[in-house]
Order: sequence, then C-alpha cells, then structure tokens
Amino acid sequence: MRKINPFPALIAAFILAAVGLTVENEYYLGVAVIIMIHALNATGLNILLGYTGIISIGQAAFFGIGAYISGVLSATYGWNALLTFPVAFMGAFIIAYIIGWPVLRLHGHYLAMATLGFGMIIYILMNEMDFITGGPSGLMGIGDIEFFGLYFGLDQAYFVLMSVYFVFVLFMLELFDKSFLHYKLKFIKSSESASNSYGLDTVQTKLLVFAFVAGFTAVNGSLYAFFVHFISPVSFSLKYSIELVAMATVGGLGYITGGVIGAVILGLVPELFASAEDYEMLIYGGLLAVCVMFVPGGIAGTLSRLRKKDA
Amino acid sequence: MQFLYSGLTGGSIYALVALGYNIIYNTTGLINFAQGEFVMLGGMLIYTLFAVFGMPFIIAFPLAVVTALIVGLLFERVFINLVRVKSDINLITVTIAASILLRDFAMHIWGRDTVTVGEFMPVKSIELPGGVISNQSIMVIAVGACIAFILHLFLKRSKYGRAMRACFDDMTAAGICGINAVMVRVMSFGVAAAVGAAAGVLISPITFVTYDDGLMIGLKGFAAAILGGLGSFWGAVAGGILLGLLESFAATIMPSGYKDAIAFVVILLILFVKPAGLFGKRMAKRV
Amino acid sequence: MLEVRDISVRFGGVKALTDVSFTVKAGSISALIGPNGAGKTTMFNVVTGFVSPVAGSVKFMDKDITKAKPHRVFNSGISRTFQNLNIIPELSLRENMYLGIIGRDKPSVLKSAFRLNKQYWKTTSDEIDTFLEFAGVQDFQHHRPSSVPYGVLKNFEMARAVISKPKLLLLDEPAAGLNMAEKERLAGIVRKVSADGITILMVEHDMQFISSLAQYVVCLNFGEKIACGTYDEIRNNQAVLKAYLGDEDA
Amino acid sequence: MVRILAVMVIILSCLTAFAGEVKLGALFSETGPASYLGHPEKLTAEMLVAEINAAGGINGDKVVLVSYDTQGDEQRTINYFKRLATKDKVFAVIGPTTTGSSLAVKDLAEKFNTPLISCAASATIVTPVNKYVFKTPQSDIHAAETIFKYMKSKGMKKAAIITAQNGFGVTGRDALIEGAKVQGIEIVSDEKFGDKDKDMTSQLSKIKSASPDAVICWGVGPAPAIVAKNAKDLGINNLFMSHGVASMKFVELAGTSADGLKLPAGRLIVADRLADSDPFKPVLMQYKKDYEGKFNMPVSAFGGHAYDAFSLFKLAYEKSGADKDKFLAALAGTKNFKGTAGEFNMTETDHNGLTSDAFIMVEIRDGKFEIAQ
Repeated sequence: MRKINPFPALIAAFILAAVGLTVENEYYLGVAVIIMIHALNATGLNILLGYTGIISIGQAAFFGIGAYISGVLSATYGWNALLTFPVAFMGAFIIAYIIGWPVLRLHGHYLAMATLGFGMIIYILMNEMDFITGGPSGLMGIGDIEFFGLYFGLDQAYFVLMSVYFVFVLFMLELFDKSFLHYKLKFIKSSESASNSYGLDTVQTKLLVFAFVAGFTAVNGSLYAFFVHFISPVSFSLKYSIELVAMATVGGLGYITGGVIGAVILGLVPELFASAEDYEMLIYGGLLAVCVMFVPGGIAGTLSRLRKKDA
Repeated sequence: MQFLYSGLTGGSIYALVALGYNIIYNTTGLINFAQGEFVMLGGMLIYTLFAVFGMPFIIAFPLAVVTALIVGLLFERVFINLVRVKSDINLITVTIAASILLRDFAMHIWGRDTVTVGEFMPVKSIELPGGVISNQSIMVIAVGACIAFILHLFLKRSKYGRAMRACFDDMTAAGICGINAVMVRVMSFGVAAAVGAAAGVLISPITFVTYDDGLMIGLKGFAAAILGGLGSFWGAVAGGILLGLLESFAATIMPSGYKDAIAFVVILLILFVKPAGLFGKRMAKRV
Repeated sequence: MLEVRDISVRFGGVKALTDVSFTVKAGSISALIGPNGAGKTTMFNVVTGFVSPVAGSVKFMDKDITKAKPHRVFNSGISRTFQNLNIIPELSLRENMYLGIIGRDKPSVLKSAFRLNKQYWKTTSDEIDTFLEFAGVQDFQHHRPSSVPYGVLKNFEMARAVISKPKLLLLDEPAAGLNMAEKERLAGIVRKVSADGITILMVEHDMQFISSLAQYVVCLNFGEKIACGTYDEIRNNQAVLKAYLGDEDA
Repeated sequence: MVRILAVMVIILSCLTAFAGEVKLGALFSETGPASYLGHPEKLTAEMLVAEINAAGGINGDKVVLVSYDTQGDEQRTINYFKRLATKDKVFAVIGPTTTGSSLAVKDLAEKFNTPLISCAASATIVTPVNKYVFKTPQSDIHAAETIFKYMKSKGMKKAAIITAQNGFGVTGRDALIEGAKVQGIEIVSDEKFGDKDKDMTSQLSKIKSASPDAVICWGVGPAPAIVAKNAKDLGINNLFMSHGVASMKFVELAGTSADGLKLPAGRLIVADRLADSDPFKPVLMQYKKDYEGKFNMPVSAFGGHAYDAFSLFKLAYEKSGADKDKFLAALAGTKNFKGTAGEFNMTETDHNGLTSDAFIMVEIRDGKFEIAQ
C-alpha cells in the first residue's frame, strides 16, 4: 500500500489559515479565493491531461456551465445556493457524458480540436441565449451561500469556506493519487491497447473520468459565481481554457500538486504585474513554451526528481 | 444570392488557411495551432509596408509574404525543433504557446488598436444577378485561386514539393532516399506561414487588422481543413469555400450571432461522422 | 479450448485472412507460424477483439467471443503480450505489474481510495513479489523500463500476463530480438507457465524456439492456413517448405 | 526612541492623509477593444487632476488619482474595483468605460460604500437607480430618440436595426425598439453582429431586402466600421450610427465609406462649428483647447465623459467634504451643470440628469464631423 503524503495538504491548510487570519484586506482574500478556484480547475484538467491522457481544450465551458446553472437558478429562480451545486454537477456531468461518447474515441489533435470546438459552441450559446444567461452584458444578482445559519456573503467567510473545500479536495486527490485508480488512468494514458487487453474498459473509464471532472469543474464554476455575484461569458472563453492548460503544464502534468503550483504561479502574474499587464500573456506563453520544450514534468516533476536525487 | 458572393470571399480565405494546415500536416503529421497568427502577421506586415512606409502594393505584397516565410522557418526552428519529447500533447501545447507569443509580440509592435490598411485599388461595387460584389472581393477570390494553383504546382512538380509528399508517406524511407527530412519540415512551416500571410494580406483592406484576429480565423481554417479532409489538397480548398458559403448562408436564415458557431458545429459533426472529411482518404487504423 | 472457425479479415480491399480455422487444446502449447505478412498478428488481433472479422467465429470455452471487445475477451480468460512490449514508461516495473492485478481483480475504486483494503494491498504485494521472482526480474523491479535490458522486459511481460491468471495466454513473438541465452531462459519460463496449467498460443518466427516447446503448430501463408499438425509433421510439409523458401530458413 | 519616532511618523502620515488629500479611483479601459474610449478618458482625468492640484486642490485637499486599466474585461473590473475600495481605500471611483463593466460593479459600489460615476452609456446603469451609482454620458434611449426624431423630420418611417452582441449593443437594441414604439417608427428588420465579426454582408443584404428608409447600426469598436463598408458595397444609403462611434478613430477606420453617415453625438465633436451664442460653447472650447494642446490629438466625446465625471465629483466634493453621505446627496442634487455632454440636472431618481437635448445629429463629411442639416 502506498503511503499517503499528508504534508502538502497540512502545509497548504496551515498557510491558508495563516493567510486568512493575518490578512484583513479583502482584496487579497479575493485574489486567494480566485487562485484556489483556478487551482481546482487546473487540477481537474491535470487529471484529464496528465493522468488519463485526454486532451481537453474546452474546460472553460464546463466551468461556465456550472457558473451559469448556479447563477441562473439563484438569480432568476431564487434557489438556495446550496441546492444549485448538485444540479450544476449533474448538468455538466450529463453534458460531458453525451459529448464524450463520440469525442473520446478521437485521439491527439482531433480530440484537442473537438473539445476546443465544443468550448466555443458553449461560449457562443452563453452569448446568444440572452433570455436565459443575460447575454454578453452578463448575469447580475446572484445570491450568497447560506446554510445552517451560516452566511458566506463576506469575503472573509467565503475565504474560509473555500479553504476548507480546497484542502478537502486536495486530500481526496492525494488519496486518489495513491489508489489503484490512478494506476488505471496512467495505464490508459500510456497505452490504450495494452489496457484494453488487460481487461480495462478504456472508453467507459475515460468517459466517466471526463464526465466526473466536468462535474467537478462545474462545481468550481458555481463557487465562482457565488463569490463574484456577476458572471459574463468573457470569463469562460477559450482564453481561460488555454490558461488552464498552461497552469497544468507549467505546474506539472501527472502530479497532484502540479495544478496547484501552476495556478499559484500563473494566478499571481496579474497581481504582480498589475501595472504592466501588457506582459501578462507574454509570461503565460513564455512559461508554457519553456516548460513544454525543456522541463518535461513541469515544476512539480522537477521538484520530485530533485527530491529523489537527494534521497 | 448575396450570401453566395460574400461566402465565396470569406471561403477563399478559409481555403488558404486550410491549405496552410495541410502543408504542415502532410509533412509532419501535426496541427499547427498558430497557423491563424500568420494570417494576422500578413495583415500587419502589409499594414506596415503599404500603409506606413507607403510602398507600392506590388512590392509590399511579396515582401510581406517572404517576411512571413522567414518567420515560419524560425518558428519551426525555435518551437517545434526544440521540444524534447515530441508527444501529441507537447506538440499541441507548444503551438498554442507559440500562438500566444506571436499574438503578444504583435500587440507590442502594432498596438492593441485595429489598424486600417487602406485600399489596394479604388473600390467599386459590381452589380451581379441577385446581389453586388466589390472588386476587392473579386480580387481576393482571384488571387486566392492563383495562390492555390501555384501551390499545387509547387507540391506536384518541384523538388521540394515531391520531397514533402514523400516525407508524409514514410519519413524513414524518404530519409534513406536522400531527402533531408529536417529541411523539408522546416520548409513546410515556411510555406505554410507564407500562404497564411498571403491570405492575411488579401483580406486586410476588407476586414482591417487587429492583433488578436489570428485565433478565430485559424480555428475556422482548421474547420475547413477538417471538413474537406485533413491532408487532401483540393479537399482543403473545397472545405474552405463550403465553410464560407455555409457561414454566410446561415447568417441569412438564423440569428446572425450563431454564425460563428457554424464552423465549430462542422468540426464536431465531421469528427463524429466522417473523421476523414468529405474528400479525404480513409486513414488506416493502427492498433 | 479455443476454436477458430472460417475467419476472414479484410483491410480495405486487401485480404488479410481467408477462412482460417484451427483449434487449441486445453493445457497445450501451440504455435502460429508463417512468413512475414502471413496474417499471424492479425489472427491474434481477431482473437483478442482488436480486429473484427468479416466472417467466421471465435469460440473460447464454448462461449462465442467473435464480436467481444478486447476487455471482455480478457475477462473471459485470455491474456496477451505484445510484439512491441507496451510497458508504461513512466512507471517502474513493479508498478507496471498492477496492470495485471487491476485487470484481474477490478478492485473497487471507493475502497481503494478510502484505503479500506489494507489486507488486499498486502496480498497483492506478496503476489507481485512471487511473480517477479518467477520471471526472474525482481532485481529490476524499481527501475523504469527505459533502464532495463530488453530480454528482462520480455520476461517481465510474461510475468505481468501470468499474474492476471489467464486460462489462455497469447504470446506475440516472445523470442524476437533475444540472444540464445535469453531465449533459453524464456523457454524455461514458458514451460513453467504451461506446467501451471495455462494454455499457450504463440506467434513465432524462430523455428528452433518452437521446436523445443510447441506440441501443435499451425502454419499460415498469405492469410490462408496451409498446414497444421505436430512440429515434426509441419517440418516436413511440402507447402510449408515452399512458403518459407527464399524467405527464411526453415 | 526609534519607536516614538515611528509612531510619530505614522500619526503624521495619517494626519496628512486625512487632512490634505482625497483619493479618487479611476477604472478605464486604456487598452483592449474599447481603448479608443478609455484612453482619452484616462488622459482627461490625469490632466484635470494635475490642473486642480496646481490650483490648490479641492477645498485645499490634493486629489490623488489611483487608476487601473480594465481592458474592457468585466472580471478585471470587479477585481480592480475591490482593490480600489479595500486596498487603496479611495473616496469615489470614476469609470468604468464600458457598459458591461459598469453593470458588473454596480452592486459592489453599494457593498463597499464607494460612490461610482460611470463613463458608460447604457441607461441600465442608472435604472433601477442605485444610491451610489451615477453616470455622465447621454443615455442610449436619448440617442435613439434623437435619431428617430431626425428620421421623422426627413419623412422616413421604416427603420432597420443592426446591433452588436455586447453590452452596448444589447441595451442599445432595447432602447431602439422602445424608442421606435414611442416615436411611431416601424422596425422592419432586426439583425445582430458579433464584436469581432469581419463580414456583415449577409445581415445587411437581409436588411436591404426589407427595404427600410434608414438603417441604424449600434455598436462600438471596429465592427461598425465594417458595417459601414459592407453597407456601402451593397448600396445601402441612409445609414445611421450610434454615439458609440463618435470619434476620429472610427472615421479613420471606415475611410471613405464613412462619408454621409449620420449619428447622434454630444456637442463636443463639433464644438468649433457651434454658433457663438450656444451656451455650451465656452466649456467645450476650453476643454478642447486644453486637451488638444496638451496631448496633441483630437478631442473625443469619451474624454468628455471623464471630464464631466470628474467635474461632478469636484462640484459635489466642494459641497460635502469627506463625508460620503453628504457627498452622495450633493451629487444627486447637482443642478444646471453645463458639462461637455449637456446640462446635468440630477434628482434622487435620475442619476444621469441629461435629456435628449444633449444630443445633436452630426454627419461625417470628408472625414470630418459636421452638424447635420
């Protein structure tokens, strides 16, 4: 049985708590919440890209689907926020399952283009179906998360909620990383024919993983919607899908911590370079290119190699 | 009928972009996600040479294309060649990264604003049955067709063209027969960039140029390539024109906001139903 | 045990297999031979469900598996090795063994994720030790495939196939690329596997390797069965000699 | 000793912060597709702040401008607004540039107790009215009214509309449909185009087949210029644009096809063509002279919006001082202020304070804006 490594999760929890207690400035809390959401999305993509070998350049679509399901149910129909989460999850899960059924039979460039095309179609629908989504001017009036008498309208409270969820997810992922399932996915990534001839139903497994990650990404979308209270299609465009690919790749494909590291580094770029935003995309593109070309395994991969050398 | 004329104009641009994808795919088997950026580059270069420096069009056009060709060669040397592990995921990601960088460099050089190239000739509208077409559009279609034809001759007749086709069939065998496979790969990126840039030059007076134009036109060009059948020369041309017509026709029968979705619906449908494309050859399945 | 009847396969217009029939008896070691391009690997792909035939049927233990998907074929008790190995490069050999285990047991995802199966981990771990030793590759278990000699990988692949407890094991060119000593070792392993009661069907070029192992041989040429019988019968068969002349020494 | 010194420094700096300066946030789309709106706004704001500080500030308080570039992106705008309100602790915010970004931060203004004077056009920014949110540009409903009135005066009854799929276009479309009903104009065709579309011939030929008396295009950025080009190719006459394109940048883009276009606009772009008796002429000419003298580029209506926003802030702050409630009351009570967009008369329920008088019809002739006849 492989040992789970509780340290990253513990350290993360400690840092988050420390940040939450010491930083009173709502602005930085907001940045932290957004980065956590990026990190979760990037980690979801990492499971697809780094573990299962599914190239998806349409993750922003599922993020948006979650955000809009929760947003519309809350703003237009006045649902309690908590009830919208399962709907968002199931909605994205079902859509991903239907889309994945034909798409996941494709490989390589074809798969990349098909997911990209799907993302674009969803983006256009968000813009055009203004009677539901509010169209390009966005959806306003999204409520707050409230349950058991707890109210998460303020950024501090939301930060705490988000941190708890974040650490929980990281812990679950660590469990996943040390379970049989992670082997199963890596086998599929590496050779579908070998996995097939060892009795793994690769198509079914890929479909379930794809749909599950879509659902997970949609829940992140809901969390995002209830945090910013205003969503518009711009946040769910192809650009975001590509940013996620960059985060997962720079952080390290196939390492659970990869998505988190990538999201923190790239998520901080706009904060650090607020005055020189022109260079933001340059940094994104440059880091991505350098990582792909010279640093296979990204930052997490390099770190783990260094650690192994020391040991 | 009007949709036919505007569809043809857009379609011939898509066809040229699709040809760019094809050239690279045929020699290296990869899809260059940065292909659209060369179209933007073409537009920006002609803006610089023609509108800013005031060169005559007849000199500025080839100069822009040659410059793009050089950028294409460098592109391969820097981005594709240096990738250590040439897996699908890595090659896809590196071309995406490259497209971000090209776009960003363009933004720094030419700014975020849309630029106008001006007109290559006095604009006139010509009345045709059922609609009008401007002489600019006719030029786009005519020059586009010429470029496609020259390209066809180049691939069929010239030494490089034949080497390119040999490489696609069997890289090792081509190498044994004395073809410099690396050279061919580099050349294919150069030619693809040149064709893309030519498309960008042609369309620039009609649509203006903005630094982030490449993304959309690149994706639509790819849709055209898929529609016609990736790897098939005349398939790309037919796919491009068909897509142009479809888009333009769709805008007349449904809310025009959905127009952009057409290309992506086409990608998905073709990939589901007939991945080899309408005119492509069936690919052998490898286990 | 395995009954192949009138199998025909077409790739586009090319006839890859035409009306091939043969049977494999339980507990035997059988071999499928033939010159390059005779359709041997295609036959394997038909049996394991990667290629579907245009005509004919495949029966395994009286169950029809003609149209079954690869993973279903495996579930019914057939494992295979690959010509090109298919060992996952980013995992160590030991971790690669889990492919056989996971395929065989299909451990519950939830139990595994919540670590409710400590006992199971322990048993499988012992099992892996046993089989690594069985194939003689235990010294390399923590290495990645790229740093392991080819002969060892071939043996390892046997171990991985055997740990999945198949009833029938298909070996695709097991001896290709091995030197004499390695071939000897591999033959020893194959005999041990067979002694454990696993039926073996292999595709092989190397007649010497076959001669020491196979009890029953089927010869294909240009997609058709030209002969079958014991090794000695085949050896003297005129059609077989003709097929191999100028191609390889028989 | 060191500690005492440190405490003193802190106290001192606090004192100066409270007594001697007022922080004003600014969110403009300096770059991005709406940069030609946001850039002059930013320059104008900087120019006015420098002027007022040179003149001793407002009531002796120096104005400190904290400005961020939204790139016209809603998400950035939200983030920067929060940053302004919580980290920079500004007193009020002018901007954002575009309708979408303004709507995105509308609720936040109240939440963070930070008054917002938007420079974006849509009436939805101030309807329903929010105590904290104001805007300076003329509303699109007024622009639509101006166009329809002009059409009626020329005997045109049937209009076709083609609107952009963005915040400006969508609210503009609502204003057009609403306004047409009131003015008795029939809308015979209703088309849309994408912000980044490159060819609108299909939509326009559909419009042409409905044979309207006039075509009204509502959008910002390069897309309306393409509409103008395509319309000219198709031989469509009587094309009207929105006030969203009232800048020289548009005229440059559209080139010769802009000739003869008519659009409603504030008086600023035709300031030197106005009669000397016009009550707005002095303020317009002053701003025009300052701006063009300083930045050596033609003045645009959008810079004017920032001018008005800053002036409104200045007027209210003069009355209220650092008290936010008083400031809001003063702002909502602005009367007879002659800005670049028109005469502002705010009330509790009207946080814009302009009427359709703020618009006049202008025509583009030979690459210049002229008053339409």
